Amino acid sequence: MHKKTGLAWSAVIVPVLIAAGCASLPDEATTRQIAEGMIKVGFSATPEHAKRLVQDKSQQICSKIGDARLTPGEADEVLKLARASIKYPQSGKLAGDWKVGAKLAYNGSGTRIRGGKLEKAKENGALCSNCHVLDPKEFNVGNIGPSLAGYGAQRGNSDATVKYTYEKLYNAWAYFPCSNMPRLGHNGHLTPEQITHVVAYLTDPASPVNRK
Amino acid sequence: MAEPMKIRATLQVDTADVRILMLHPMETGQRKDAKGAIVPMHFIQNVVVTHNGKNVLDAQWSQAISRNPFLGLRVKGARAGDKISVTWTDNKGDKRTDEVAVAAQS
Amino acid sequence: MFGIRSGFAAIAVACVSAMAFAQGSAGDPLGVGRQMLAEDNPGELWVERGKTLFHQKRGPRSASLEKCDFGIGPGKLEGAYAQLPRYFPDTDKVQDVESRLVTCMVNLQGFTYQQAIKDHFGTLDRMSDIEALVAFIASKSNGMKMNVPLSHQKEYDTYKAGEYVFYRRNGPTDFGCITCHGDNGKRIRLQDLPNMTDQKQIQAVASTWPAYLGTKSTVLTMQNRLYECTWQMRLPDLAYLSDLSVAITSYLNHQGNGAVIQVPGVKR
Amino acid sequence: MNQLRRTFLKLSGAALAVGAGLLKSGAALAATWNKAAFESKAVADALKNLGAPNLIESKDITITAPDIAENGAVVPIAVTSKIPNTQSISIIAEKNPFPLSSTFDIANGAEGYVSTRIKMGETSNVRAVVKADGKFYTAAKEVKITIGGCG
Repeated sequence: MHKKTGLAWSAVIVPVLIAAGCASLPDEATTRQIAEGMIKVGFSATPEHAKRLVQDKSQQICSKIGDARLTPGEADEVLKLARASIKYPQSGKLAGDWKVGAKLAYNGSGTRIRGGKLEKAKENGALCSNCHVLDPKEFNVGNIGPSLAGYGAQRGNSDATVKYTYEKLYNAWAYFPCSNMPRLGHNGHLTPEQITHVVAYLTDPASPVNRK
Repeated sequence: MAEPMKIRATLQVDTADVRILMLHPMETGQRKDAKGAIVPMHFIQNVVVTHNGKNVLDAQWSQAISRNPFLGLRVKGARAGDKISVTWTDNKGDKRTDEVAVAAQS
Repeated sequence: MFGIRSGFAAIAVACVSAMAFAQGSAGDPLGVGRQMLAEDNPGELWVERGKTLFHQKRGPRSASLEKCDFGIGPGKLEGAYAQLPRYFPDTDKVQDVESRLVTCMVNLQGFTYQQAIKDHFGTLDRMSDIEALVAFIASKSNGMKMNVPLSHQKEYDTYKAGEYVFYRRNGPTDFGCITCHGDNGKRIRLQDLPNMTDQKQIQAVASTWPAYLGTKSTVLTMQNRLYECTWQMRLPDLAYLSDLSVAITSYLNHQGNGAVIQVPGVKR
Repeated sequence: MNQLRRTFLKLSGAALAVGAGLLKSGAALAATWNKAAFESKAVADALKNLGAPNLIESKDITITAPDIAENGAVVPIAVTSKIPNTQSISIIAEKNPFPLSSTFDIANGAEGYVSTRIKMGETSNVRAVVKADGKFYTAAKEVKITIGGCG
């Protein structure tokens, strides 16, 4: 369907506009149609990998252009979808081993595609240090997200804090709709078990994140 | 086949500021190529810089010098138009010589 | 401008020396190294190689690229890159410097499209001719202001499509370009991220690509840069010279209008 | 396989020696490559093979290098020696598998200054060793290494 409309656009509309001497910025719907058409053929991807380009409802809502902001209704919808998406580990234990979590937190690899091939990695990293300060002693860390140094020292490691942290990691949009943070659990980048280890790395009093 | 170097030699009062860029892989012998085969060591071992034919710098390098190497030096008592010549030789015996004239202070 | 985005901006050498030095001495632990790398740019070796390749008779027709039209007339290189991407009537497409170069390699030199784009991205195992050619062609606009046109309908459409894609969030990380490039002073680990919604910062980016990347030991073209971005975003392989890649470049370069081109840049 | 490669390297080394011999008619005469020093794995051995077992700390040597290098493959290092009659400058990355990266012999009016770029595997001291009037002086600076990006 997209393709047909796309052809119609280039064959008919453009010459007419040019003839009329009024080339101008296309409207939102036309732009979307053109851009989505470009995306369809803009990657060389296996059918499986091409699925990554299809936006889910939340991603669509979160793709506001320029200064456009979420409406309260949209924010609510993203929140609701995110809340409904959260799954918990079978063990029911939400805080795992902080030492395992430490390794995950500084691991930025997993699921990248080059030349049609998925990168070889033992497991997906949790990507945390790309964007957050964690252990205050590590200097090779990003700042797209807030510093998490002292996360547990400030918040404690009560059941409520642990649950919040787990849910935030599983689907950040359950608390901050459309935030920059990947929905690590929801998107299948991390397993629920992996998330429990990262939770421990953030909240455990013995974790370097909480060292004084 | 060795590619030309990029040499800049600029006079600053009576000193020539010489900056040399060379195109060379500087392989350490540790890297594997796309097919997983070890790429043999291949690196510039010697760089000789002369000023009007006299050696001013004689460098010995290991494979730890970065790929596409840079070398900067300063030669006192230089004048505009003086010849700066650079020759590198690598461990496979490839070599390359390029020469520039010292440019006047801009 | 430079203070914020020193990692991405390798402006004229004189400018770098003065400004980055001030920054380095202000205690920036990265500044000294960036200044030293910017002063002597191995990318200049690519420009030289590109110059040779450009004038060489190559391909089945044994022709040089001297008659290639990059938008301001056959054989005119000075200032051509400053106006790319732009619409070309002969191909009826908006093309960036790289896709236009390939058009000429096919039409003038007689390469097949596949031959022309073979080895388009350089690796540590082999250098890319296209990267050298692009570095040379782009460098012929050095000192001139970026001036990407927006007049043909397809230029408007391409520009707006690029903007749409810039904000589009997708894939297993939910990233769009905006995720990393929408705020000031951000970094992925230690890598500076220019805020591409800020005109000064986007100008610093648009006017310094293609650039020599220390981590890759090669000159990266914008096509290659965008490929690496989408790879990191966990998207599939961005198709080389695709309309999509040209659209993103259109969006970025057009916003860079007014910036003085100084390429190849140097990045970490 | 490795054995074969080593043999090959030895052979190419021999070929180089022959090449160097042929070079003698040329104007630019390269110094003999200090194989023992470059192949030393310990800093102390590298120094011994440079003929510099004892070093004098000197404030007249300045190392210009980043505190943090964003890319260990390209670490810019400049060494300035204000010591009179500086004859040579060597650059050593202490934690590299082969610490000695380079030696620059200086003559005929070149200043006690060199600038280059080296590879560093990890955070380490970079040590400059300066030979002047037959004595060896030294200074060091720590350079932190990060690969950067999202690797």
